[in-house]
Amino acid sequence: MSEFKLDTREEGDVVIITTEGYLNNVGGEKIAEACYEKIDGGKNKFLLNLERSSVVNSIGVSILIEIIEKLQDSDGKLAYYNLAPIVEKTFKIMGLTKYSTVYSSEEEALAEMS
Amino acid sequence: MSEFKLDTREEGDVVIITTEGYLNNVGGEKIAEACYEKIDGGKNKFLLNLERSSVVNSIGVSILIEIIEKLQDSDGKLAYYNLAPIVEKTFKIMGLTKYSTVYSSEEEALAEMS
Amino acid sequence: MKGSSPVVELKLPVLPDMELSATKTAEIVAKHMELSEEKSAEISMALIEACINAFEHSESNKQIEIHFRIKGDELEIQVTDKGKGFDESKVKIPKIEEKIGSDHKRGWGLQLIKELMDTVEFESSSEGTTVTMTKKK
Amino acid sequence: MKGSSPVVELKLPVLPDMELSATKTAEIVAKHMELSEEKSAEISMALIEACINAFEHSESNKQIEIHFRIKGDELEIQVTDKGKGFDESKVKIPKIEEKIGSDHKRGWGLQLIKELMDTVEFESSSEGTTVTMTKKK
Ligand SMILES: Nc1ncnc2c1ncn2[C@@H]1O[C@H](COP(=O)(O)OP(=O)(O)O)[C@@H](O)[C@H]1O
Ligand SMILES: Nc1ncnc2c1ncn2[C@@H]1O[C@H](COP(=O)(O)OP(=O)(O)O)[C@@H](O)[C@H]1O
Repeated sequence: MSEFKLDTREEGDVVIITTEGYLNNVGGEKIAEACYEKIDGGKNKFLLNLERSSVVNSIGVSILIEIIEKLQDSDGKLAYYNLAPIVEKTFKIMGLTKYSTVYSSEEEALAEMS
Repeated sequence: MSEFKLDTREEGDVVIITTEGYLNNVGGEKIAEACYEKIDGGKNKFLLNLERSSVVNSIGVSILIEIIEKLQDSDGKLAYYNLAPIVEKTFKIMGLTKYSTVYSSEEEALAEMS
Repeated sequence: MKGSSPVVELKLPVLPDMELSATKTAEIVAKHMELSEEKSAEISMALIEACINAFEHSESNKQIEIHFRIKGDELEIQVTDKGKGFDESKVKIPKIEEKIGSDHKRGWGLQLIKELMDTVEFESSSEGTTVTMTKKK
Repeated sequence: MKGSSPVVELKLPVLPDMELSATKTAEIVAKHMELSEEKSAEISMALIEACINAFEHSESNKQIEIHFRIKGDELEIQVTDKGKGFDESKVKIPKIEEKIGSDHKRGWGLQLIKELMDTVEFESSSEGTTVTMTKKK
């Protein structure tokens, strides 16, 4: 079990955050921090690659709701790809899929978001 | 935790076996089976890529000693690369490194074995 | 183990990410029972939430206890804490519409457990709480 | 958990790969203690061997018990089985030179445990065996 890590890059006006590790409160806070920094810099489109975060908990995921809320101020978007089936199911149960979008690949996501 | 899997391919006269999963008795038997089939077909150089088998037990590893023994009949070689540090340490403690070789990459291994 | 029903017992202290030692155990048990990967992942997610509640809401530094019981083609999991207890019937069902704009984003654990498992029961008093959940093959 | 020494307890039945639920727990405890990844991996390997022995040689279908105790900067792990016991001093040190050509390739578990841990002690009777092993930070 390694520490939660993330890597941030930009494709056009979309910020892509690739995570690794357990998406718990610590992981959620790290994602939020990375997003808020970019939001302060004027960005409002975020795409999370959660391929290597196949284990999550509800506290970590509820921090994503905070990001969704924050992005409403600037008409922004949050989206995901490479979700483990259980992560997608969790997002559905919690209703995140009403306010953010699950894509099946980076290409598809970038095509729709840009 | 997924099943132990392996994939076999040939580079020149070297048989490369890439494994995935816990190298216990079941995993060891699968490797031995794959080797013995190739030995029967006349091969005697085997290279194991253990990158995705970072967890082993002594029963699994002792089956590799069987393969080493079998290869002595045909003056063959057993070698490994991409070993997790604890796997390399285990091979050292058990003495496998006296009868088989640990390489740091596929390239290095193929250059020396061919 | 033929004929008997295997039991796994864990007593875990409150350490960060300790719930992952429970999910690893659940995975191994689920695999032994030949549950699908989907069901195995659902069990692990529900178990994470039950453990977090036991660790967090129990307001007690005692260990939590987890029992896995293989009952034929059904897996029963019990998570017990020695915390202050709660009345499950009084917990509000969370809605994302209400969470957005609210200061309280959390409160999803019980909902997830109920959605992901086949049956869920709560036994709670001022002495502690036991959540019993089951999943069929 | 300040001031107290956290204890983790596992009771595991004989199911395939059940030792991996113990190593996952060991990893989480080692991480909490801030042990190096190297030491954590050594602990897990030794624990796998101790569990396999407990499962296998105990010739008993009862559960095995594992205790993890964090004692300051030392981790103590005990693996207990209710098997028939053995005399550790009579176990031959394995040598690969002798294994090659022999029918008995196994017999490496105790050797690995001793090499990988800081201290190892055996307590064994006809009622069962407890292996106590420690590793310092
Ligand atoms: N084991 C428990 N002991 C005491 N209270 C609990 C326990 N589990 C849940 N609760 C109560 O139920 C509420 C809802 O729990 P849950 O749905 O898991 O969300 P969260 O833990 O994020 O608040 C908690 O806020 C707590 O008041
Ligand atoms: N927990 C145990 N109960 C009874 N006998 C044991 C136990 N652990 C080890 N032994 C004995 O010690 C021998 C050596 O064990 P070990 O070094 O782990 O190798 P292996 O298990 O492969 O034989 C075993 O063959 C067994 O006779």
